[in-house]
Amino acid sequence: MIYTDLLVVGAGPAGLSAAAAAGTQGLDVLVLERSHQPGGQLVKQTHMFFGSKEQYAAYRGFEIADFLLDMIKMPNVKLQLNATALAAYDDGIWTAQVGEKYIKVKPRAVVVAAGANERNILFPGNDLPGVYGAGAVQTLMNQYGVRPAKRVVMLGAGNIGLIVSYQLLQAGVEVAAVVEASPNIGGYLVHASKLRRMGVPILTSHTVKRADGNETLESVTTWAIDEKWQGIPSTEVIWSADTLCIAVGLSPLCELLWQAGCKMVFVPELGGYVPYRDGNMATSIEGIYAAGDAAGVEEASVAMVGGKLAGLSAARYLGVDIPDESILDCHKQLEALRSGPAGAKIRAGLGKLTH
Amino acid sequence: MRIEEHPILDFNRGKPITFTFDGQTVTSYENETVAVALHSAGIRILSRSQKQRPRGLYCAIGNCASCMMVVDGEANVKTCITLVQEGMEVKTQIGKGILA
Amino acid sequence: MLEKTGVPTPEQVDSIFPTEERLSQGPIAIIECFQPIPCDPCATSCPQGAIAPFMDINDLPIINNKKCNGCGICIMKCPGLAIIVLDMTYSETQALIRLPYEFSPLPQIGEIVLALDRSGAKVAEAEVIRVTKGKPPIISIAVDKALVKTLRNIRPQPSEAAILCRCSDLNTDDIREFIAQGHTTVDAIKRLSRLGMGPCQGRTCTPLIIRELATVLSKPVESFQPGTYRPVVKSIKLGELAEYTE
Amino acid sequence: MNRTADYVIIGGGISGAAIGYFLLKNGAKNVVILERNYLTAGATGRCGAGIRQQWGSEMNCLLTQFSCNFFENAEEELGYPEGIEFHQGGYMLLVSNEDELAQTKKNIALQNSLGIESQLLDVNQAKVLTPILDTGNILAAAYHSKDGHLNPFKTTQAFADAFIRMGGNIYTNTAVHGLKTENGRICGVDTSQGHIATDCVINTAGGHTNIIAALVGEEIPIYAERHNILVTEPVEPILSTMVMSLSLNFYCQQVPHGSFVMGRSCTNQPRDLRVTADSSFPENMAATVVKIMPALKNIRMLRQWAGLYDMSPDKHPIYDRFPNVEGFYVAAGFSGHGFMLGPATGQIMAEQILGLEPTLPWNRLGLSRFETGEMILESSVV
Repeated sequence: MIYTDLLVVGAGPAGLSAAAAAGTQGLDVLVLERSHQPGGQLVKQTHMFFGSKEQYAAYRGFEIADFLLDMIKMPNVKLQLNATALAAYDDGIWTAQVGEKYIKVKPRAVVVAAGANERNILFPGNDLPGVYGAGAVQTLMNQYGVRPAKRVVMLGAGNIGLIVSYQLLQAGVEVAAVVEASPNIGGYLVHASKLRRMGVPILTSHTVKRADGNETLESVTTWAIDEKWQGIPSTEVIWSADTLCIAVGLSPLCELLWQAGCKMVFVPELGGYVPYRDGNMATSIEGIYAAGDAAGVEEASVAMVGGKLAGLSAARYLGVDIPDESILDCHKQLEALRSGPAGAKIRAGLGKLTH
Repeated sequence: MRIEEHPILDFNRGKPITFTFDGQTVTSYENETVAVALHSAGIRILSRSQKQRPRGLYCAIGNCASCMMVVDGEANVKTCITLVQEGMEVKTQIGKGILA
Repeated sequence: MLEKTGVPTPEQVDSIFPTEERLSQGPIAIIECFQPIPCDPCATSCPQGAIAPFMDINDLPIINNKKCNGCGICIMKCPGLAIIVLDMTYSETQALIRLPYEFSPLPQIGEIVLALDRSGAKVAEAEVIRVTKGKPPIISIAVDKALVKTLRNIRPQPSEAAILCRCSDLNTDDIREFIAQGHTTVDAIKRLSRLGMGPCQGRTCTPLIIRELATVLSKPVESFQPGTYRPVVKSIKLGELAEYTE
Repeated sequence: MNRTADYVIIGGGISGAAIGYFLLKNGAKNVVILERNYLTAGATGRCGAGIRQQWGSEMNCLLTQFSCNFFENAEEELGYPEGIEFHQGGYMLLVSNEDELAQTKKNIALQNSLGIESQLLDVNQAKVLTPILDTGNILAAAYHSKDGHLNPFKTTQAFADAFIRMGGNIYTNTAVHGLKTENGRICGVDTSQGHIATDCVINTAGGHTNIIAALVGEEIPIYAERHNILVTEPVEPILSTMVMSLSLNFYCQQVPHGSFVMGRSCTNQPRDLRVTADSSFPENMAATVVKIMPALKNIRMLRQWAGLYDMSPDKHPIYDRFPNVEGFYVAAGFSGHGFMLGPATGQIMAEQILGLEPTLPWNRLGLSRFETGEMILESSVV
């Protein structure tokens, strides 16, 4: 049995920020990261981040991962790679697999920052090899330098769909089209313009009708949809493509929070079922905090600030004297990041969390 | 199908590693996952589902279980989170797999 | 040509096709066997004696058009699946073709399948009239009379079903059937279908099943709870568990 | 929802579904099953679903023999072509010490006298039937080829479908909040969906039986005990027998789908109706089963869960009417084998309620046995 002050599940932007915040307060922190490489999705992000100085604006994701890793370099913070948290039990024990070893942890507090899972959608042929989640495509090309495809159709014009499409172009892959079911582009419009300047069409109010191929993907049929999201016959276009990239959103990975008995709320704006939490990232179960996409799908910049806030809150819960200003500073940063018209959806979602 | 030149990224590949896929030799690099290495060799069909449908990568981070293969005789190995090793024998998994 | 492509030429097909007159008299077997190989089950199995006994086992079959009544026994006996039975008297406009089909799942009676030519290309759609489960199974399809020389195979229509659960290979048709039977919660469908019980631990299918239930039952998505999230979130070998020490 | 019913069954597990079916089969009309969650959400959907006729008491042998015979023809009798996955691959009870050997020999003699063709196998014979067994741990094994396991969800669904086809009504997501009596007689049930007037209620709520009984101030001598179970990823079949050991404390089977399902008794389990998973179960279960079947060290656990055994003082079921309330019956106290007793439970309760000639000696399974001390001893429960 391993005893620690704080267990952090996930070494992405939220988890690392939480560990840094709590570690700086002198707490013993154990960070479990299932991958052999820390940084979560940051390591695949080759674009410059938005936000402001506190969230490393204008740096690229993989660079930010290195900054965060530097911040947890202290003797009381242990980062365990190849370590998957397996379960949360009602006696306060958390289990994990570290390499090929089964361990148990009894933490005094926990921050769950497990990230999110890519959604799939239903269309004939959706399981053909060549139909990939956008994150998988990013992993292939940005983490491992493998060209994932020759010609791609991208489903989804949110930030992930737009960014990954652009990254595909950078990796020398042809992007046949970006297809978006909503009437408007969901992601930042500067990302969309970058793509259009490269000649990539973006088709709003369109979706994938089916994917076909003998054994692997060969073509994607798209069609226009009406205001009730129903396909309009005779608008079909067949795109020859070896890859269909699905970027229709993420679902928070909150299995551990369900297991721990945390109250969960369905908030579509935040990706589906998310843990109920207060303004300081505390879930309904004492001592358990959530941050990053696991607490509701938002931008990496929000994940970093939310992670820091969760780390500080956990430290305060464990008896460390945390000045109010530090907490308020996080609140202010979060407010700024969620302000403006682009944050309206998130603000609406967060509103549903409180009641 | 590896990216040799990238405008933003530099890829520092580890030392070369060879393994086999259904008997065919595949060249890879240290710290690459099996699924990534196979993909770089143009191999996209990793398994056959219980109803014999071809399956490939989907999430590449161990969430979806779409990439399970037989590795060194062991079935149900999630190859998107399993690193390559010299001399590894990787095989297409058909259906549920056999307990070795 | 056949030797290069595996597809008989139109001339070869013409050479073994019965006369118009014979076709107008009822069903008859047509044997597309163009290469002498050592094989004779067609001749030895014909109850009518309509296929002349072979002098040499490499003989090509010759059908006696008068004796053949189109019973179809030879379809099942031919190891090369080279025989079909054609009935031009089936209806005013349509002919019936009986052909061997060795693939699962077998089509259902009344199903509209794709009718293929000798190169596997889709030529038309055809209705399945009869399914005889034997070894091999024999499928009867009704087709336009003008196409009888062209059509030689069938394939199911491409599926309109989408995969919902990769682990247990369940598609939207399977799930809609469970919903139609009155199983209208994630847990109720899970226990009968195994959806969500596979190695992905329900991660891929849970959002999909919730949306599917909401769509089919016209209810808000939030009225459906996901199934219970049970330990463990990632599978682990019993051997690793067994080695645990405090 | 029905506003009146002749019979209201509380509990949508195997027992409730089977009682409903046998009531209708024996001529009852207007029968309702109430389930607060979904069918099989309680112990039925959480159990190992094994069936064995190898018991140490004549009573359990007779009850399970009845059930086994029923299950053999259940798909036809219940009209369930989807299949209940009754895998009669044999059930092997490992013997690992001399005391156990002596008891096993006695049990087999009893079983054989009742027409159950169980036998004692030496280690080599056991190894032939269960090749993945490490026989170093055992002296011998009791075995019966007709025993095995079923799919508890499909089996219950088969009963439920037949019940509905025969005119019964099942209300799921319907919790019982109150029972109404009049002059010491049951007269209605208050549910989350409204009131049902009835003069007969059958309480088969598993671990929650006493909560329902308490609605009219009754209590029977059972308690709910949490038991854990785990399931592995599916693989191609390698284990046909169901394997169990009392002294080594485990049972394990490979279901037709390919997953292994296994359980064992843990000490110090809560008795507070919690069905949350136990944090020490995975390693204890794995250590036990890997020692006996080493090949399983390479299979992966997918999930664990827990369910409630409704334990009775003599580990035999209680089939009776509550003493102080006319028209209020109970079928409970199954002590971990309620699933395999399902058909017998259905038959017995139908006979009891409808006043039919007993086909099974259920007069010995009433509540009075705990007062008179005429309890039935059973040694063979994991």
